[in-house]
Amino acid sequence: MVTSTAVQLEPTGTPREEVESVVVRFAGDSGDGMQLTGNQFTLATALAGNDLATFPDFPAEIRAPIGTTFGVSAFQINFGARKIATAGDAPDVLVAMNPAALKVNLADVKSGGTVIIDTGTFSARNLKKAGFESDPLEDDSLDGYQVLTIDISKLTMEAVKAHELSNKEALRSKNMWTLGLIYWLYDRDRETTANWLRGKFAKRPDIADANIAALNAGHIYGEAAELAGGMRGFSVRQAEITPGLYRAITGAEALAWGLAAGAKLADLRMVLASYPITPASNLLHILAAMKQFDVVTFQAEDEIAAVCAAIGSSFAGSLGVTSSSGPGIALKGEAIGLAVGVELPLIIVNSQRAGPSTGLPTKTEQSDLYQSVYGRNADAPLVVLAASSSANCFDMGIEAVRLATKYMTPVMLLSDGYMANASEPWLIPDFDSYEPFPVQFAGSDQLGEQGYMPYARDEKTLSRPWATPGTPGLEHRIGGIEREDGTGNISYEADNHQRMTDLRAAKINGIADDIPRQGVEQGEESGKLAVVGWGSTHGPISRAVGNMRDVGYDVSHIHLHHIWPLPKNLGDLLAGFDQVLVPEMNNGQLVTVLRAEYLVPAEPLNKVNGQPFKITEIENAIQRCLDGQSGDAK
Amino acid sequence: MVTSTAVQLEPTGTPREEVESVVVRFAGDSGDGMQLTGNQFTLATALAGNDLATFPDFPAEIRAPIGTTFGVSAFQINFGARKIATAGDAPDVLVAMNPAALKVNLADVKSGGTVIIDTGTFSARNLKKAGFESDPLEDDSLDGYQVLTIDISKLTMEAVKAHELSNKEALRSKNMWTLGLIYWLYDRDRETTANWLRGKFAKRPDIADANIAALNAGHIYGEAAELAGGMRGFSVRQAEITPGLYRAITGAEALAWGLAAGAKLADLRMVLASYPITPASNLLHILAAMKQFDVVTFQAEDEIAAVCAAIGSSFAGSLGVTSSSGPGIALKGEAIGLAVGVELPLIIVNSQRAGPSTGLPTKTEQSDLYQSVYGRNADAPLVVLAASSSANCFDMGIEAVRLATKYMTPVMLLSDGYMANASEPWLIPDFDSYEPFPVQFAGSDQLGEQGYMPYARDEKTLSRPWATPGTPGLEHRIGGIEREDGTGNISYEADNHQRMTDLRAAKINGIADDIPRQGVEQGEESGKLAVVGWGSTHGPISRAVGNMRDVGYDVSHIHLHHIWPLPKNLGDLLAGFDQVLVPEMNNGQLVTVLRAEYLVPAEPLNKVNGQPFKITEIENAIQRCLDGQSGDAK
Amino acid sequence: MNAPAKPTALKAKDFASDQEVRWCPGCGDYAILKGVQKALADIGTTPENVVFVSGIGCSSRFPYYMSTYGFHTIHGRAPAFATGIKLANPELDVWLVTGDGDGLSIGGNHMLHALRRNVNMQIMLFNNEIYGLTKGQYSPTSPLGSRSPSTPMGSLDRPLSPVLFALGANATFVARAVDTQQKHMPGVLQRAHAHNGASFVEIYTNCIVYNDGVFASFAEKNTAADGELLLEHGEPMIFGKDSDKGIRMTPGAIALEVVQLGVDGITEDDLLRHDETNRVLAGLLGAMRNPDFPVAVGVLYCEDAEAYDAAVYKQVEAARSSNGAADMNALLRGGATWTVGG
Amino acid sequence: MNAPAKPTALKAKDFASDQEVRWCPGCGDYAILKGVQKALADIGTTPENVVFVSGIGCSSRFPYYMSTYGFHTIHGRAPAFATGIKLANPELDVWLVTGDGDGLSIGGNHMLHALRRNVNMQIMLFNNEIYGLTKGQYSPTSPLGSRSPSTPMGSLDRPLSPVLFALGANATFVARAVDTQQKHMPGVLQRAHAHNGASFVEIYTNCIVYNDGVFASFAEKNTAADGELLLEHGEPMIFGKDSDKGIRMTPGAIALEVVQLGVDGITEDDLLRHDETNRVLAGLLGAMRNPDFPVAVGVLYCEDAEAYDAAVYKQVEAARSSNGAADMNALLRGGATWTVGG
Ligand SMILES: Cc1ncc(C[n+]2csc(CCOP(=O)(O)OP(=O)(O)O)c2C)c(N)n1
Ligand SMILES: Cc1ncc(C[n+]2csc(CCOP(=O)(O)OP(=O)(O)O)c2C)c(N)n1
Ligand code: SF4
Ligand code: SF4
Ligand SMILES: [Mg+2]
Ligand SMILES: [Mg+2]
Repeated sequence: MVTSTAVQLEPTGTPREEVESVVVRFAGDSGDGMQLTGNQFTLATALAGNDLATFPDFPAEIRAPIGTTFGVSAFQINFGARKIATAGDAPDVLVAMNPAALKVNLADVKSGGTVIIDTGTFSARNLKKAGFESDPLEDDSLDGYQVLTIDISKLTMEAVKAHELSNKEALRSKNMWTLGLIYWLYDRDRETTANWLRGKFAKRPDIADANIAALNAGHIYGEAAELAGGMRGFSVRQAEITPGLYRAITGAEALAWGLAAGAKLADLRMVLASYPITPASNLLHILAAMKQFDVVTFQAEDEIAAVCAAIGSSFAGSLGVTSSSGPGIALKGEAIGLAVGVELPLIIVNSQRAGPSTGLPTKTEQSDLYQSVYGRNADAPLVVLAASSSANCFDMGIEAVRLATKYMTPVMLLSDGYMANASEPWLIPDFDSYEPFPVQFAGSDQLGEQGYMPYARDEKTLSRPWATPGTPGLEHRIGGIEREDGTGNISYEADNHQRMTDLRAAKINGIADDIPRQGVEQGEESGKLAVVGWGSTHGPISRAVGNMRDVGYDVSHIHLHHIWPLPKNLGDLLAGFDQVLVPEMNNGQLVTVLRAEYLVPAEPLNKVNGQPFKITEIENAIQRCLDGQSGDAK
Repeated sequence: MVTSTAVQLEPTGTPREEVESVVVRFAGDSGDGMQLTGNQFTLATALAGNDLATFPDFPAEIRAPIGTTFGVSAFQINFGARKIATAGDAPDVLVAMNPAALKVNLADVKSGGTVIIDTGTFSARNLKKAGFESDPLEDDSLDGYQVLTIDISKLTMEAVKAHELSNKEALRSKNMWTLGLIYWLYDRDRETTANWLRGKFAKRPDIADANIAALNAGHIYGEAAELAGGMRGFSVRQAEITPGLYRAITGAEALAWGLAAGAKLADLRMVLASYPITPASNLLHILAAMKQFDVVTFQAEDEIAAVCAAIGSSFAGSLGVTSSSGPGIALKGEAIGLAVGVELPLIIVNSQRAGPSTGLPTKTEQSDLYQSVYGRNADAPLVVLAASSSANCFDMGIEAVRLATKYMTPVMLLSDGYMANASEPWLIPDFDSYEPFPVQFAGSDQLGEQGYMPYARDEKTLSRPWATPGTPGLEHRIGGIEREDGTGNISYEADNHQRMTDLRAAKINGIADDIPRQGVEQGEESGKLAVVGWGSTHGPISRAVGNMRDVGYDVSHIHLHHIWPLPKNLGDLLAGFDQVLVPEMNNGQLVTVLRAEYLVPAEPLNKVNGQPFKITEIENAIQRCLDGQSGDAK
Repeated sequence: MNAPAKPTALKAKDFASDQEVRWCPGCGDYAILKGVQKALADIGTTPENVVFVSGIGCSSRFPYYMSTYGFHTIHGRAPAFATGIKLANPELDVWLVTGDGDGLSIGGNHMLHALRRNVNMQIMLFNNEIYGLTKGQYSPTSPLGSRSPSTPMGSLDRPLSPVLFALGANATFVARAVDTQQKHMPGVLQRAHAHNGASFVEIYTNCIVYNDGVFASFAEKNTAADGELLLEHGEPMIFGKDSDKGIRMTPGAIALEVVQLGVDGITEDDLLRHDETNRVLAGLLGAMRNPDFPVAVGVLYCEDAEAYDAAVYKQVEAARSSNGAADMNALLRGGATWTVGG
Repeated sequence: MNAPAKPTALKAKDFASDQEVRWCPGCGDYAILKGVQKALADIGTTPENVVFVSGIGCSSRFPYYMSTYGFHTIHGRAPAFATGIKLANPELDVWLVTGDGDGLSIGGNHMLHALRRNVNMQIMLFNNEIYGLTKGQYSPTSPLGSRSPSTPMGSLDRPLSPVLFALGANATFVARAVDTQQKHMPGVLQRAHAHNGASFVEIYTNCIVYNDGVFASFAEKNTAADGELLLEHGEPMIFGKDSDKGIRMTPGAIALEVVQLGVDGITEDDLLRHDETNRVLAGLLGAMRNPDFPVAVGVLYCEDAEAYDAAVYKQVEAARSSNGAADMNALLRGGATWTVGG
């Protein structure tokens, strides 16, 4: 049973066709408010007790001319009575608020799917802007779909007439009218959205009321259409979901909170130094508004300054964090090498995007694994972690802080554009249940006979002590030239360099003893095929493996959160499978690491088009593997 | 028979002990002129017909206080009647011009080796500066060596007395006195050095004469000592050396000339944009003095500006080259990604040094292979080449230009601090024998129906055309956002990104068809053990494999000049060996690439102490492998 | 599509490419695009000799909209790419487009060095006092206290003045223009083009989405006359709707002040006359801000100096003539050599 | 070795570490090291609260020679590290050591932004007009025509003046000192320390190996009196062995000139009095060069402004007091939530 913090659900009335899961995509002009609409539908759907996953797809342009294909903004949601792993391969329902939205999105719709069109926008001018040569409503473009043509623009204007808004303002409620219709279609409650509108437009109650009127009008339209026999509503059973308090959360939020939570568990002030870049900027924005958590944020002049400031902060006893995306991370390489050398905690968050170079900044990719594991001059090992979903960013944020502070090491934490922006339901944890790991700074009592030894190591962790400026007696100097074992003074001595290189490597390798044993997400611990994933491919892999197992295939899903060092048992685990398939949104990177480390004949499944994997793409690859062909279609 | 361009060799007189090869190390204070001495001895040795290899070892400090251990400068030469592959593991003869030089170098001397000491510098003050607690001439420090104590300082002063120099100036000839002695010891001709002194001090003939007097005095001292029975001279037979005209060449020189030669073969102006950094600066210095070869050099404000200026130069139709060392290369990663994306020729020279971070700038290492192959954001494949010796830098420079221009791609060319500074004899090639590969710029005739297509590819090479600004009709725009196949216009289209990613990868992979088949340097094409090397480990590996083969071990030497893409037949070649051992001056990098690419159980042999491999270290590893243990001692 | 045969006199629109312009409707950059196209037509150049180079930002999309050669590079580094282009071919006419973030935040160092080196090109810094492309974070030119996504409580860092920065960087040409002043801008750009060396032009531009109206106090029709001072070399500094206000040196101080003509007996003769060649005066003028002063636009500073790229090629020529024809075989054989016989 | 218990009043030598100083014998940096140690003793601080931060270069080895905390970072980035240190703990007393290459070539941008942000620290730029550590290449402060390994035919880029750069960067404190002036330097450093914000001090230092004697015209015993102008706020600008020369504004121009006291009736009253608060005057003084002018040393400019790090912590405090105690569980539960029942 689901209850909202705010409202109780209305009981549903009419009998509806029951479906297991549905994929809906809202698409319109950037100005049409599709993201808002999607977010409201998400919340209502969560409240209705379904499991769900979403995928917002923003245009690359800030504000493209109205009506153009490159100004189309879309939001896709997959919800259902079962566990939902991805935002769905192909929409069952497409809402197209204008011709450009139809143009861009139609091809993705499931064959036989429903297309709801606001005909009010299908003027000759708009058709031309969208690049249609003839009117799709009149030619055969829509053959094979169930098409619902509604003049939503006009109906909205009528619905809000009473509120005496300007034409422009009135038309802005179109999205709420549409939402009302979709609420009816899937039997969702409107009250939360109505409340949200009242809050959002607290200073303009006329606008709030108009939007609510539009919402209701859309809903009534659905009811009436059903009565008239033109449409049928659906119902989606509640999913079996772990009981508890939930919220929707994006990866950027979860990461911000996870890092702040980690800093609190470590009993440290956190300094985030960053430089804006898509899709990483949100982390900076969110943390900039969390100063009361002893979080200091710094918009540096560039990415190099950002990482250097973060390292400086760590030197001075705070938790230094920096965040960026691929090209910005590339700029940080030299400084990260210094952090490896001086052995200070540092967290580098990489919200990956499509590359190389500027690439496709608003599109997702997971192609910075090479850069993370290998992308620095000289032997400069560090820890690499990868979050597997929006919500998982919270726990990975904490894990990054734990490892960085316990092992005095940089930690590269990988997210991506998809999970940074997509929200998913999150069972809110009790922060008090997390085990604190407070940092013990070196104190004046650690002053040995020969003075303070900044590179005297803990025998077990091989970690060095952390003495912060301001502590009497522990004055010391560190730097990028090779440091003498123990004292940290400059040493050009050959054996010392070998020893320190070995120690740095051993320290990082030793972390393999301090991370969870690699488990199997689904399936047996050995067998015919292991599908090994990392990052935000978790969703499609887990669903694809689940589906294939349901139809009897011998396939397991292994998902890595610790990329470097790898879990200790991973080699043995992989050796237990005849085949290993590694789907990645890159040209084959983790697969290289696994092959090199374990000499397993792992095969890549690569997708580099800026889009997340479809479940069927992975299912097909699994089938190919088990049918004796190579997994990679290419 | 050997003839100098300048002088004929004097016939040798006295019968001498014949030796096959010798290692001599000159060591003294930075101000003692040891590098000059070494270079002169090298030249005289080359003229005497021996094969040779050298290793200059500079102090890290610019000008350390006189007499300190960290101010010691050394020069080692290995010469012989057989092929010489390295500067030698341990000196047979150490010349120590002061206590600090003895302190730093003694431990390296072969047991039973000869130590020649200038006792004139062994004052209490200098002993203390060098960190001796007691006088090594009086305690047992020198037990087990053949020690020749000579007051070289005093003898030099006497020898040059006639020339009425100041004390300071007079003492400066000490190194020539010493060189004279060593010339006598190994029966080398003095005339070339005498001529060189006359040229160098053309404006101060008194100094030239004094130095020549010192040189002769040292020589006479040797003769006299022999007569007195205290010393015996050696002779080293001429080696079997390919006939022709030779010179000594450092890697920095060979690289500068090779790049300029490549540009000439490509019929291009070359623009080198660089920022000083040890040990890469010499390349800038040498090319800065080659303006008459249509070489423009630019000392940029930093490494990022340097690589960007180089890319800009290539855009404008020149050959853009940038050069640096590890930390500076790290800074170039983002821009290199752009060059990969826009597909312009670019050569990035990396003179590797010990790291991470600032590391040991004056010490050698080959730890930037990861950075070269994998060190950028996203999937950004490029060509990686590695020179194997000082002289080989010339040919690799040309090869880099050939591939960069033919395939419109960045090429990373790896050198290292060792080969950049060390000189070796070079059989001077006839430049006219090199096949030109002139670049064909796109002309206005390439203007198709839809205008100029900057990303229309050559079917065979997959390379795009190169149109330079200034050409009427071919105006076009390129940039870091994903480019539409063909037009190069910005494209956010999913399929286009996949296609372009695949094309970029295919273009680079295809280069494997255009590089030499991987051969075997020594040994069979299959067998028990292949020792696979790259870079400046060529010398020690080839000698070690040669030695082990001489005593009957089944071992082959494979040396890679093309690191990425790898030669097409390499996988098959490696598969023919039971074991593969990969010695590297890093913590195991090429070995990772080979394991990942070919799933061969290659084993690392790592050395990360800033020093080149000793032959015995590799011999021992070969022995361990063939005795069934792992190659890596650790 | 670029037609290979060019008519003799090109119009502004001939400098437009076939790519759809994708700035937000109402963005000030549209007006600059027009102004630049007009300036190129006025200069009478041909597209094939012109290269537009830019970094990353809304403004940096500029090259795609020009029918010339263009290179949209990476964030902040355009001056370095442009320098490389000039080193490869000093004959090319290089125009650089950058933003306040691109050119002064991440790219401040390259800007500094391109200016001091005096590489012969035109640098247009589109200053909208905000990061447009990344959705509205404050920039190094945003005033203290700016609220933005990254500074929800207001920014705390003192802003830079682009023209004062350029003067401190030893720039040889420093000017200012305003997006809305379509008449004025092409002239300033022509002057920049005529200058031998790095010409720095700050162009105020309105980001309608994230920073609308920041320049309203001088960049709009009804505010320009009182809010701006149009500089002309040798002319007295007069401004105002009724041309009744002027600028003079504060007597006895090293500072400027606004005076009312006709009041207290002040006449045109008391006013400063603009002297483009005085760097200190340029600094005084560049520092003037509304509301106390008018904002100075036009050419603030212009100094004759040799351009870097020209000097580089002089050395190449000198090396050629003193070292003779470059002979690779001779190079390889220079210095000490020896022959090993057969 | 650092003794944990400190005597109350530390001497200059107490600020020396146990590491052997490894600059070339005769390098000007030795004198600066002494001057800084003296300044710290004069200030009366304790080593544990002091952090020396540097980049890479001969000069940047400085932190190793101090008994304080120290961080020898990477080339050009010291201002960013120092900013991070102050953001983590604004109580620390941060001193930055950089060179003309470190601070103005690769590091120019970080310098620019540290200065404009006004981060509270002392920045000492050791200007030897050369790259020492990498063996003698020219730097951004080397004069035009400098012959160096990378410019065998002479350098072609116009040099930067560090103080003019700093003024253009909107710095709040700009000063100059000279390695050889051991009496003068500690006072300037004390002023820099007392200033609230980023204090920029250019220190001329002689690289005896690669650039010996470049400052001989004013930095030596017999040239200092005529070659230098010692600035004192409020005092008339007099210099010369016989204190008979002065600086005044050129009548009718915005420029300085050297005058002879007593000649043409010129008296002290005609001379300029130094006004540290006038940025334009500082620019005029900073631009003075031998032989036409004396080189100005001392505090050129000093302006009161809030330090960045202090302002940051004011916002943190304000956020704390307006948002109440930070409660992680409350944060996680803020906004829309829903409950799934068992
Ligand atoms: C290395 C790197 N860092 C950050 C970014 C993200 N980024 C793109 S443009 C921009 C700032 C744009 O501001 P501005 O230069 O003022 O241009 P505007 O958009 O305002 O015209 C930033 C931070 C990037 N593309 N690359
Ligand atoms: C990233 C990087 N680039 C280049 C270098 C090489 N480098 C070290 S110091 C230096 C310049 C030193 O000049 P300056 O800052 O003037 O200091 P000085 O030695 O003269 O005191 C250079 C180019 C480096 N260490 N790191
Ligand atoms: S975001 Fe601002 S600067 Fe960018 S295009 Fe839109 S209006 Fe112009
Ligand atoms: S090279 Fe110059 S700056 Fe460096 S230590 Fe020596 S004298 Fe000083
Ligand atoms: Mg901007
Ligand atoms: Mg210097």
